[in-house]
Amino acid sequence: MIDNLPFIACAILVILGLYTLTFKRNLIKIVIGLNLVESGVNLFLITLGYKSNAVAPIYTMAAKEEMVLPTPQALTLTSIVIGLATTALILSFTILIYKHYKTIDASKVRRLRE
Amino acid sequence: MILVLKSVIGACLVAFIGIVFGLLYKGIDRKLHAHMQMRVGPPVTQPFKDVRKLFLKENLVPENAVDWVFNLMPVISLVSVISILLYVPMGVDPILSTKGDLILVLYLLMLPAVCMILGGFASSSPYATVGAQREMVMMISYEFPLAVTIIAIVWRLSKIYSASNIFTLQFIAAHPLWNNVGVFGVIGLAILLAVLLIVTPIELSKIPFDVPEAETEIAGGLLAEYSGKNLGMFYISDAVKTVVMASIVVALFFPYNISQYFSFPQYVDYVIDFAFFLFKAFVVIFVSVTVVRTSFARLKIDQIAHMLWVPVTITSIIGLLLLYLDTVF
Amino acid sequence: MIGTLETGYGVWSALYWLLGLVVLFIIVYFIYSLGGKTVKASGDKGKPFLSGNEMEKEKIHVKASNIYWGFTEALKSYYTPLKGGHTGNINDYVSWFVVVLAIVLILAGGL
Amino acid sequence: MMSKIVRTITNILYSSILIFGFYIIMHGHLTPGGGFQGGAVVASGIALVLIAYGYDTVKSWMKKSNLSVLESIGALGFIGIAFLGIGTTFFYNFLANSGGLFGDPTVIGINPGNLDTSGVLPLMNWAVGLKVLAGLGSVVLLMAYGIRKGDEE
Amino acid sequence: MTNFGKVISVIEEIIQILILLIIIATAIMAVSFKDLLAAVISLAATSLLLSLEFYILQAPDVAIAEAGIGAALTTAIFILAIKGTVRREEL
Amino acid sequence: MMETFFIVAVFLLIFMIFGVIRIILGPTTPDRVVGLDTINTLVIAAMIILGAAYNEVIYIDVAIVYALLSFVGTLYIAKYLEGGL
Amino acid sequence: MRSALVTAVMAFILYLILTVGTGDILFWSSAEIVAGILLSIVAGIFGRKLLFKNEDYRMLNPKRWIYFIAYLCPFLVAMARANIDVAYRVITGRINPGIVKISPGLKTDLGITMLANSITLTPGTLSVEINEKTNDLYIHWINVKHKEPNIEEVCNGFPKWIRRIAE
Amino acid sequence: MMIDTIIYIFLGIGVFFNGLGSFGLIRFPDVYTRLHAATKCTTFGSIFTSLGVIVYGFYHWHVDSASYGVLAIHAFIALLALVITNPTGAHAIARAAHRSGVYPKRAVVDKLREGDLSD
Amino acid sequence: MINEHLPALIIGIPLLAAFATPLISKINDKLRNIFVIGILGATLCLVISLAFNVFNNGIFVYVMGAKSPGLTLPSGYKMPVRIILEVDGMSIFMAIITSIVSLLGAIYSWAFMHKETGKDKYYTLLLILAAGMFGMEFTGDMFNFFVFLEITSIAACGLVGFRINRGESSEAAFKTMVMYTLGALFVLFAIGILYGEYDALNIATLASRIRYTMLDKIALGLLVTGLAMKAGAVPMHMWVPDAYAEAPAPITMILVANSQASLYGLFRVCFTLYGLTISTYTLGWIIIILGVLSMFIGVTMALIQKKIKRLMAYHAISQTGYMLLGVGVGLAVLSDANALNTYGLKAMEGGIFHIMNHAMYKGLLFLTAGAVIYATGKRNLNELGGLAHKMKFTAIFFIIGAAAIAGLPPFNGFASKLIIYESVYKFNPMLSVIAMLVSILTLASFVKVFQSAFLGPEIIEVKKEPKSMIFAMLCLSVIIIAFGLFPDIVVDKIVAPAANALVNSMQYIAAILGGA
Amino acid sequence: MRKYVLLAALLIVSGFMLLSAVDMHPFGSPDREDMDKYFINNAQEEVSANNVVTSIVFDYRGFDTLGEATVLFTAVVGVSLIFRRLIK
Repeated sequence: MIDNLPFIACAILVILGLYTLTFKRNLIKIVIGLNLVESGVNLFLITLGYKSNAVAPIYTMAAKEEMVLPTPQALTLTSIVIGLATTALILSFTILIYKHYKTIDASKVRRLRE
Repeated sequence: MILVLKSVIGACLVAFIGIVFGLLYKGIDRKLHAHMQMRVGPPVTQPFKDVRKLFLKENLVPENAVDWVFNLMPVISLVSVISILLYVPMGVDPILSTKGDLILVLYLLMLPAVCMILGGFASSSPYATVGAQREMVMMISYEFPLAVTIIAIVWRLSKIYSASNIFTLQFIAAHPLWNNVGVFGVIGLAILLAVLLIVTPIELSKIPFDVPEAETEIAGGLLAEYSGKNLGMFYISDAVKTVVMASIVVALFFPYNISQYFSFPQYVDYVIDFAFFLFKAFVVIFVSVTVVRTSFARLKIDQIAHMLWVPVTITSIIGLLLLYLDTVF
Repeated sequence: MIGTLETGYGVWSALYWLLGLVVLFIIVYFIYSLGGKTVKASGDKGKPFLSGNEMEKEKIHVKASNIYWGFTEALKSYYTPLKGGHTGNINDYVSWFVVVLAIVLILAGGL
Repeated sequence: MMSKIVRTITNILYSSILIFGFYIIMHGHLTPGGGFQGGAVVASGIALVLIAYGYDTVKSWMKKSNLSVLESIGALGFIGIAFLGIGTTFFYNFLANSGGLFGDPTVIGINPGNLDTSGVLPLMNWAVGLKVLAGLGSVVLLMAYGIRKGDEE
Repeated sequence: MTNFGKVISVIEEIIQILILLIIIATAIMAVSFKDLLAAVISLAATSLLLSLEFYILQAPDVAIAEAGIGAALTTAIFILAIKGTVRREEL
Repeated sequence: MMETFFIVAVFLLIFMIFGVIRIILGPTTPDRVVGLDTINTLVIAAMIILGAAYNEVIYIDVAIVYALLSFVGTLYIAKYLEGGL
Repeated sequence: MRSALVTAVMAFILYLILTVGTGDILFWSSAEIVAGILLSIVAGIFGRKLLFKNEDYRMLNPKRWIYFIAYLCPFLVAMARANIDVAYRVITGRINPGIVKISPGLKTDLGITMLANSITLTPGTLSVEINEKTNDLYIHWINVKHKEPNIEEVCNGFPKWIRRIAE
Repeated sequence: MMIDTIIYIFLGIGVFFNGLGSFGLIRFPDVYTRLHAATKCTTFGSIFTSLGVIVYGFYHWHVDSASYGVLAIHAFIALLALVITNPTGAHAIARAAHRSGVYPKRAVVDKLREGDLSD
Repeated sequence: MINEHLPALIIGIPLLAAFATPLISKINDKLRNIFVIGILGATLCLVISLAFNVFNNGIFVYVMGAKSPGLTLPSGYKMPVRIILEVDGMSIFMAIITSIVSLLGAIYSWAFMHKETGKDKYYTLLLILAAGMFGMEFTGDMFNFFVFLEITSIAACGLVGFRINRGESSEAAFKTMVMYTLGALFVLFAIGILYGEYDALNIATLASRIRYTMLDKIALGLLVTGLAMKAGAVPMHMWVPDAYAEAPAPITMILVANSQASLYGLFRVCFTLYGLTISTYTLGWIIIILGVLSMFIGVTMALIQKKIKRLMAYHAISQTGYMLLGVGVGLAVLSDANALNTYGLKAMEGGIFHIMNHAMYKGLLFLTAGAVIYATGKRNLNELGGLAHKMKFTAIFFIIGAAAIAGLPPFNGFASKLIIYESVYKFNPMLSVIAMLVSILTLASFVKVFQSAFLGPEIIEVKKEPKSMIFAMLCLSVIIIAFGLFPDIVVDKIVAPAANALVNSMQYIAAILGGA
Repeated sequence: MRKYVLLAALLIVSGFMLLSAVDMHPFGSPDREDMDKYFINNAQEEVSANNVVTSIVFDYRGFDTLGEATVLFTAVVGVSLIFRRLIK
């Protein structure tokens, strides 16, 4: 019934993130955009592994036999932690930029050009 | 092992030939130039005398100059320019024909110019610096048409032959392209020849392209601070460069020899070929240096850059396209 | 032969060139040493003058941004948009990425 | 420093979060969770204390350098366990089904599971958990420190 | 049985559609708010519902990770960063 | 029994939309935080319900984690609004 | 030291609740208990500075816990009643809000916290602010009857219960 | 069957109060009143939905298998966490709102604003 | 015994050392420096012994966590399930570059970073960066590749932002981080697509299964763009000058190698993953166009720069163009066996040889720039002058590096450029012409740097350059000259196997799937 | 001008993204699952862990996890590098 709606939602999330990255000038907004792209990709990975009428790939008191694919979950775990690490580092840089420039407007934070 | 011996002897020989004939051509050039301007002019041996005089003088190093660069550059310039003659056919096969090719020659041609530029910069005089940077700009500018010309010829050759040494000047000289192309090809080759003939005086920084040394504006330009034997070295290397340039043009476009029409013994053939080569080189120099410098006034540097980047480049690309069309039809 | 690089259509051997270079260097250095001796100039002899006035040391040195004036002047119409393109704005960086992504997707997608 | 109510609730929650995080790490091979998740939970506990009591109080309780040492130890432990398997291959699970600590074979099929199974996985879980809790905790602490420094200047 | 299973699967799909719609709505809000704090709140809501979505897609491992990291730590880090910089977008 | 749990979950999700609307409309930031808090609570309820619906005890752990940790996020925002930190 | 031990015991109880049903020793397996003891000790060491910061162990008295469980009954009743009240207000929109101040006279942190949370959990009242020194609560009341209310009106006699539980 | 009815009732109450809270979130005029509706009613509702689950779990513990009991216990812990954290969060929000200068609308009295609290 | 674990050790030992570095630097600074240099030196030895192994015995496969290192397929199963490290000629070629560069960077840092704070973190990140690059080069698994891509990204960005007292530094780090992360996320998206289609993550398995559907094309586009961005291809190059100019000099040198590692990823994707199934003509042209644009725009932008390291960074872009050009030509004619044998393979050899040369001379140039900045404290060329009076060694090293990058004989740059010119012209003569033009523009801009920084009157105070810096530069100079004098040996022994490894993707697949 | 080009590019990219979403195998029924079947069937025997995801994370793909731990370590080191004190 819902066909590939979850996949489409992932694509929309990625596109939203890209839109933020291209059109929003605030640095923290840019980081938010990155987070959105990352959420989209994570959701994409998990959605890939889903099987209808299946249970989580854990042999602890599961009721049904069928299991969803475990690999994407392992990949997404990695990806989530990587995303957090990236976000932490990049936000630290934002704080530092604000200390030096007194602004976080991308059109003003450009001493490096040409 | 033979090749090692050959290169050692060849180097000596080439040094002799290059210096002597370079200076000789310079003298002839000046004489003819004077005649065209209805003057008597200096004797043909005048360059030799100039060099001797320069060598007698003391070699002055300016106060601010970086002395080790300043003194090293003239020597390297002359050495590198003479070494090109090892790879260039002068009527006979080049000495290191199997050890280097056309691209190498192009890059080696850059070396003396770079040495001159560095020498100019190293002398720490604003005049010299301005002159040197002009030379550099000219080098940048003529590279494009020059590269187009050379690659076009080789590419056209590679469409005909599939040898493994197409890029060596020996091969190019042995397989003149004029014989193997159609109408478009001939026109294209003619255009490329014209481009090369324009590039030659620029490469040699002769009038009207002598902005680096413009006596009137910047007092001799990049050689302003040079004197004595250093200047003499540059003088000689300039002369040798003339020979090299001419011989490249000859090898690319007029590789024909006349010895095959006679039936002399082989060593006589060598002499005849060499003499004919000298003649061809003289013609090239006469056309592209003497005549041009007599008939035009000096251009501004941005004019030169613009001319080379736009019209000459487009012309050379047209030549390339014509050569390409030649393979299609 | 060691040191000979075959490129398929050309050839290059640094060692022989170097050999020739050494020989030539000996010859040329011999010629060079025939000349007069080298003197480090002092006083007025070794200084550049501008219209008869001595120049300051800083002014002698031509600044890097002034060099190649002729070249940039001749190619002004090329350089102006190029410099304008490098805005240093992070949005533009990403924008270029997106544009290239679009083009590559079209080309690779075989449309 | 937040209000007294928040602080009191933090007091209660902190040890719960701690033990719950440990539970998640410990049961990584049986239930959902594992080193990362449990570490993140414990690190959130540290973040909770930080927000409730303010930077200075937290700093007087735990040093950042201790956290970084803990993180190094966790990382070293993880890669060290991986290296221990190098008799066979890197990352070889040398304890699984061996009978010793964590070496019990698990029952095949659906079962609640036994804590003492699955070889090096619990050890790795612990190493990673230690690393993650120290790492994320020190990230939060460092950022709190970083934005403070601006105030001092 | 089939009828029963069908009802459940339909309901599951409805749940998913709802969650995805809310995710996209909150994501759009996170992009469009000028107030960065509101944007971060929306982002927190996004990651919260993402966690629920993971939960429904039978990935409890990932859901825990997303809950722990997305709800608590990412929000905390973002708030700290906003504290270290400015709150309004245009400044 | 199972479909009842699912239907309850659907209702909870529909109620979440109100929270989202509050986040959109909220004239002040505290309003938005209230919206977030509501969604938090509803999500936890939904997680518990769905855990029962899937008959999986292990899923409830997610709800516990969420219940413990959503608090932290809320506190951070509140602290920021207070002006402290 | 004592605080660490007590915290560890509490953590151990929580751990046991979490891992119920894993084995045969009552509900637990031996491995779980060993792991639980170890982890609880660690949690106790790390959590000791918070939970029993003031070395206040009066909550260890089981009587208080019985009181606490007993307290839940009136609390839930009050909560349900208040919820219905709020339901009425949500539907009709008839509100009369305001922030009032009460002085419950509770001394311990735990007590005041419990009271505040009870008040907050009871719809209609919401503790906004607390005076750190006097433990006065400022309460947002959705239906203000008097501007200076007495404690009974706002919090249904919770303080009495709490005094028994936590003080 | 009895148990089923009880669960249905619990779930019904829970859904009703959750809906009420969410509805109040839209309907009320300012932050504090919304907090009343949103946090309290949803907490109350969630308590009942969770109670439904707990009852379900305990009942099936007897009937089916032990895993249901674990389900109930874990749901209970989640509920406990919810009940502990939610009012505290509400308090924190209210306090933050008041400190950040959002005052109750249509308030008949605001003791805090006129009050003597300054720390 | 140790031989069969070499790839894992090469990645594992630097990582182990990186985790231990914060602890060791609590003891003593000097001990820490020796430790780091020793670890990197040991890694270099391991890489060399692995290189001999690979050149003699072919592709080296290492299965992580299996019952034996060579057990790629689980028994009775047709596909690998574990992470496999697969080292072929190209991988080991890149690894050699990485290990040399990181070792010399660490040596150079000893004196260069002497007065800075936070050195323990600096060295930790340096080791992690090196390990991450090894991982990228050795791995045979797409997701693993992504993970290592992120490791290098984060470590590199942390190092770019090392100078926290300079606002520009943070700015550059921020920009770089955003770009890196975005590129990596798209790579991850592509990996997701591939996984969803073929349920495999191993490169060889994927390569044997790819059918070239629409989804594969999209994945290809995402992978190519993301990796080309990280390699610094125009017009996605703008982060390059920012990052390279602001990082400390030895880091910049390693960053060059890092960009090349992602270039390796690009080639791996194009050749091994997709090379078998599709006609790569279009793909080849995309890469060639990216390369030509990079070459030309990079060098023309470099010509007008005023900051010394920024100028060199633009040259790094331009030189990357050469590699893309050379390998792109090989890719474009991959399905045409005749053309491949006559000039395609040669062009690829040129491009790959250029990777190594570029790492060496660009590293040398960045080190000299670092020495200049160290000695004078100034970055702007307009404020420099007359350094050749005092800093003779640096000046000579600079001349060597500049001559090499400009392709003057007899240095190594000339050899690789010569191969590129003389094979690419056969594909399209204009490519060769542009390459030659770019070469002379490079020369021009380096003449400019030499003039304004080193020549001229002495106008500023300089410090003497310390010994460890000179030693690192000397090593690079020796390598440059040696490669320039004996290019044929390098090409035959190292470069040709690498090119062949790229072309023969069947071998790569067969090493895992066993003669599939 | 810039805006329109950019919007066009974004549209193209989003078109391809949506295309990839539509082209992907139908939601809930993966095309092939041989690798994952291996994990599901053999994880309990080989690793003796009930949680298949954990056995993948720490055993089959343990190297990824090492990388991930390294990423986190790197980020923490990076953050502490940023917020270090400049004067000793």
